[in-house]
Formats: sequence, C-alpha cells, structure tokens
Amino acid sequence: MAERRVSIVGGSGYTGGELLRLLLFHPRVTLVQVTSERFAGKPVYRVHPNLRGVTQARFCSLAELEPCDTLFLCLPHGKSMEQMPRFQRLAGNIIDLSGDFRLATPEAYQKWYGRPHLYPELLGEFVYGIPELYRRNIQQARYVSGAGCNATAVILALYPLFQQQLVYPERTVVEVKGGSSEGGNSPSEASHHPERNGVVRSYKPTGHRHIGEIEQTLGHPVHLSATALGIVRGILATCHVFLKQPLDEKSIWRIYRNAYGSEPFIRMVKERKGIYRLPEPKLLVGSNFCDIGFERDAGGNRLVVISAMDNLMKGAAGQAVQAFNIMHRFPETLGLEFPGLHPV
Amino acid sequence: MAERRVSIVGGSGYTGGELLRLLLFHPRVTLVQVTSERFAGKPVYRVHPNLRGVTQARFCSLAELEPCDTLFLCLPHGKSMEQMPRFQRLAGNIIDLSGDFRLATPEAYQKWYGRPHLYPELLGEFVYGIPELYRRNIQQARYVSGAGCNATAVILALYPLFQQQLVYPERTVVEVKGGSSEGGNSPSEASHHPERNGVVRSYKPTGHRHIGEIEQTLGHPVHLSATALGIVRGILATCHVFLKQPLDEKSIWRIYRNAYGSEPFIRMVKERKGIYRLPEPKLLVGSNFCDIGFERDAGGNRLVVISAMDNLMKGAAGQAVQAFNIMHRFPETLGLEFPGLHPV
Amino acid sequence: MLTGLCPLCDARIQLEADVLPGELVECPECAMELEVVSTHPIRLAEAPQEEEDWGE
Repeated sequence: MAERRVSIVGGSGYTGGELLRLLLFHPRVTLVQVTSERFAGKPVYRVHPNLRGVTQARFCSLAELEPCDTLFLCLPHGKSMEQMPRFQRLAGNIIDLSGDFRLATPEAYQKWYGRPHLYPELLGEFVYGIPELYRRNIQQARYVSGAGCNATAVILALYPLFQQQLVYPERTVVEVKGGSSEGGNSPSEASHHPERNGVVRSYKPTGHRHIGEIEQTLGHPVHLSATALGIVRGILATCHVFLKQPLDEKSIWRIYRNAYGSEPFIRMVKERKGIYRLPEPKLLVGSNFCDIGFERDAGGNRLVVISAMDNLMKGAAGQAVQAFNIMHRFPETLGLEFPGLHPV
Repeated sequence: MAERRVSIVGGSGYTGGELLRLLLFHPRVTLVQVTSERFAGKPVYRVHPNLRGVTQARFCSLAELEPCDTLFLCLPHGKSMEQMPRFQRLAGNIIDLSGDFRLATPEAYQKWYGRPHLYPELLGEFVYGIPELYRRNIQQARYVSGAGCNATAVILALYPLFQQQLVYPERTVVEVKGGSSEGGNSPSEASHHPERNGVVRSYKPTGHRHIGEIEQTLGHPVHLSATALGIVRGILATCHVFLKQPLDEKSIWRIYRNAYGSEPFIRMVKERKGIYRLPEPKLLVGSNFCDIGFERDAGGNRLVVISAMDNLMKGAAGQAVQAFNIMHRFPETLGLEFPGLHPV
Repeated sequence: MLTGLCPLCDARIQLEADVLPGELVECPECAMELEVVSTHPIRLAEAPQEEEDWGE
C-alpha cells in the first residue's frame, strides 16, 4: 500500500487545521500542499498553534496548487463547486468537506443552500461520506462528499430504526446541541466572548440546513432544532422517535448491535452505573468515535436515542480521513487511534 | 530494544488513567496489570470511560501484583513508601508518581508532607524525574520519582536564570493557576459543581507543598501562590523574577535557546502577532509539551516568565513515560507524539 | 540558502539564495516581520508595522 500524496485546499479553517493535524501523523500520507489565500507563505502553525514545533509546513495560494493523488477540499459552501473541474484535473481522488456535493439533486441544493448548483452533472459522482452506511460505495468511489456534523450525529442515531421502519417517521423530533467551533474561525458580534460564553442559544429552532442530508439519507425529513452551548467542540443529538410496535430493551440493543456491532468507531453507551451512563461529547474531543445510547419511555411508545461526537472529528475531518482510508484500502482506523481524554 | 512488561499500581485515579491511556498505545510496552483496591475485577473503562472499546483490561488487587520489568506507582503520598521494599522485589525499575521520593532528605519530607519518612535510606536511589534537567542521571537510574506538576512548571520556567545566577532569588514571586483535575477524582464540598464552576479560587496563597521540590532544584525557595480556575486540565505559571543586570530580549532568547533549544517537549512561545502570543495551557491538553515565554518589564528589572502545560501530562503521566523512554533507551518521544488540539 | 540572524530573538533564519533587499521575511521563532536590509552580508531589521490590537 504505497503512500498517498495529499493536499488540503482551504487549510486555515478549523476543519482544515484538524485535517492537517491528522494527515501530518498519518503513516501512509505525504502532505504536499496546504492552501490558504489569506495566509499564503505563512507557516501553518501561525493559524494552528497546536502544530508549533510539529511542522514547518507553510500555506501556499490556490494558484500554486500542483497535481497530487488525493485532494481534501475545506472551502466554504459554494467555493468548492466553483472550481471542481480544475480540482478534477489535479487529483484522481477528491474528498470535499463542504456541503456542495452532499445533496443528490440540484433542487435540494437550491432549497437548502439558496443558490443554483453550478455542476449538477457532477452530483452523481460523489458518494455521501458516512462509512457506516456506505462503506462499499466509498471503496469504489473516486469522489466522496463529507457529511454535515449534525447530520452525521442524527443519521447514525436513527438509521437502524428508520431502515427497519420501526418508527412513525413524521413524528420524529431531534434537538442537536453543539459548540462554538461549528461556526468556524471568523469572529462576529454573536461569537464575542462576553456574549457567547455560557449561552444556551437557540440559534436554529427550525430550518437547519442539515435537514436536507438527513431527509435524503433516512428517507424522511425530521423536525430538527439546533442549540449552541458554552462548549467549543462536541455534539449531543437527543432524538425522540415513536415506535410503531412496543420494543423491549433487549430488542433495541439487538437492533443497534446488528447495525453497528462490528464498527470500529461506534460504541454503544448505555450503562446502569458510573458517571457517564449515556453518551458524553466532552469525552470524545479529538477522537473519531460516535457514541450512541437510548432510553425507552416506560409510559408510552417514545424512544429517546442519544448520540455524541466531536463535530470537527467524526463530524468532519476524522470522518474524511476514515473515508480516505477506505478509498485506499488502508486499515480504517489508521491515523485515527486517539481515544479521547478523561478527565477533560 | 525489547518490549517492557509494565504494571501500574493505583490505576483508578486521574494520573493512573492517563498513564494507562499512554501505555496502552505505547509500541514497546506490554501492559501486565493495573491495580485498584476499590475497583479490583472491574473493567478499567468503568473508571476511565475514554477507554471504552479501547481495552478489555480489568483492575486487579495489589495482593495479586506479579513481577514485571517496570512498575509505575500512582498511589497517594505516603502509600508508595509504605510498600516500597515489596515493589523493589517485584520490578527492576520503579517510577513513582507520588511525592514520597521527590525530596532528598527525611527532614524536608517531614516538613512538606507532615509525616516521618519510612525508608530514608532509599531516598538517594530515586532520581528526580525532570528529563530536561536530569537526563543523564535518568539514563542510569533504576528508580525515578515523578516531579510535582506545579513544581515542573516553575522549575522549567526558571532553571536557566537561576543556574546562571542572573536574578535575585529571594525576590522571586510565582503564581501557578491550575484546574480541578489536580485535586484527583474524590469529590468534596469544594469540588461540587455549583461551588467549583467558574471560580478563581485562592486555594493555597502560601505553603504550597511543591515549594520543597522547587527549593531543592533551584537552590532557593520561591514565594509561591496557587489559584484554582474553572478549567479541568492545565497549568499556567506566571513567574516574576528580578534581574541583577539588565538583559535585552535577544540575550534572554539566547539563554532559553541554549538551555532548551534541542528539547523535544519544550517550545519557546513569544510572538508579536496572533491569538496565542504567549503560552496557553488549553492548547496543550493531552500533549507532553511545556511552552515557555517571557516579557521584560521596560520600566525596571522585572522579567515575567510564563510556562504552560497539562498537569496530567508533562506534570505527571506524560513526564513519567518520557523518563521511562529515557531509562530504556527508547526514542524519548515514543508514545508521546499527540500535539494537542485546536480549537479546544 | 543564506542564513540571517533575527535582530529581536537571535534565531537563525534560512533565506533563499536569491533574496533581495527590501523583501519581507518572518522570523520562525518570534514571528517578527523582518525586512532584508542588505544581502552581503545578510542584515535583517524590524519591518515597520503597527502592532495589531490583541483585543483585550
């Protein structure tokens, strides 16, 4: 398994920085270039201070981008598709972490991203990058589109139940609670510390863009609300589903074990004792795990499914590297072994 | 370089858990046993949830401890020395993370730990475990005593200046600011979240126990105060020293570059631009780095030296593994490559 | 490659052989923006710039 020559386009954001950290320590990767228009020529640790003394790599401009084996695109939504034909000429494989190639139809893209898609004919060439659902497709894929962080958390939590039609889909209600790093590294009034610290901010009670991907993958829209908390990294999705038939705990365990039992990055977390009995995102910071747990509502047919992850890892850069490993027949956990910290 | 068979005594605390995380991923270590009286027979992830799915290892009781190559002792102060003769029979090498063998004399131990030392004759056999100062001694050592976290931060910050007698030692004032994980995992009134969250708590304005180690290593006591902040991990030491002769910035850089220029785990951080211009502990969480910076007070002869680290890593478990690597001629950074996260 | 010394922190800075006077270089250790004053011998000086407001 030869080394892959890899470049990152748009390496100065938080996702680009996390990808850079992972790829610098990936044993089968040679990092060729990292682009940033704003910081071209500057050392990468200027923007990613955790990489001080770890690398002397410098950003280059997009104009200087050279051919390589695999391109990771960490550009804002809309920017990726603008230059896709050029990126196709530069690399045999592309992993796009923007939202530009997540949705299968130009209509869906117009609806959720509010602008027409520039290359609808390319949409079919990208595989939606959730390995636990589309491993075989990713193995064959030339191009993969990274899934949205909230979408990944909700999809992984609910897929087994939707797939076996065990719930009333239209009654599903989900609240994703996340951190400030989801907003990226450009400051705003709302991200100013005295305003942002310690909030429980209902920033998207309705109309969250990730609903598009969730609907596309689960086959049904879900009622999604998003709340921002005083954490930097971490997502906790609390999903309320309503069972068609009563299911006891054992059968719910069985459903999830059948779906995810052999997955390297999904852990079922539902314990009667201890401090962390259900998934806890702070434990997952820096790791590629998605922890899933559940609790039946004894009174009725409601089942609460809870999933947690690091939005920059399983929700973005980690999952992109996981897909990269699958595409190139590397061990799926290669470069993704960090288990997370405790206490933290 | 054969593998080392290693066991951890007292593996249920935060330091023991961090050591477990590092040793589980260390390529030259075979983990034999991890003891815990309270959790004997239980899986380790019961107490260290970040290790769920990472290991099936279980705690055993101290009574079941078998011979091995190297023993890491993570027992409370006083417990280590109690059973030292037995530990000596069980392992050729011992790394003790308690305070029992840090101080060279029984008098100092009585003064700072308030009880008589049970095996004063063994004190001389332990090397004080700060590799940047005692690498050659550690290479020859059979037994190493891990240094205190605050002591490590202060010693690394000030050692070059004290060694060359550039400051008035008796005028040195230091404030170490730290997190709640320093207090260990047993709850108390003061660590109850509504009381502990968001504090700026002057928990040891005077009489901090680490002064003993600092005095022993720098040759002079320092005026030390400790303040607890609303973080879990992290130490920032702000050290005020008073120069005998004026020194310009360039010569101070030179002093620290000569002392630490080739150290793998010390980075000089003093930059004119960017968000993180001086050492920032949150960037170091999970890494073994100690970042050091400084700023001269233009008005007089005061020099402020600032050092940051993760109290559980460079301040405990990470530094213990660093010493372990040196003792056994492994590459010093082996198993300690994690660079820390950003944003975090 | 040519080697210059940062006037601020004395770090050794590697410069392209064809570096020209007036070019701006950044010190890898203290992030100081420097200007190449001369090339034979290499002399670097603080580039004129106002310090960004750190926002505190």
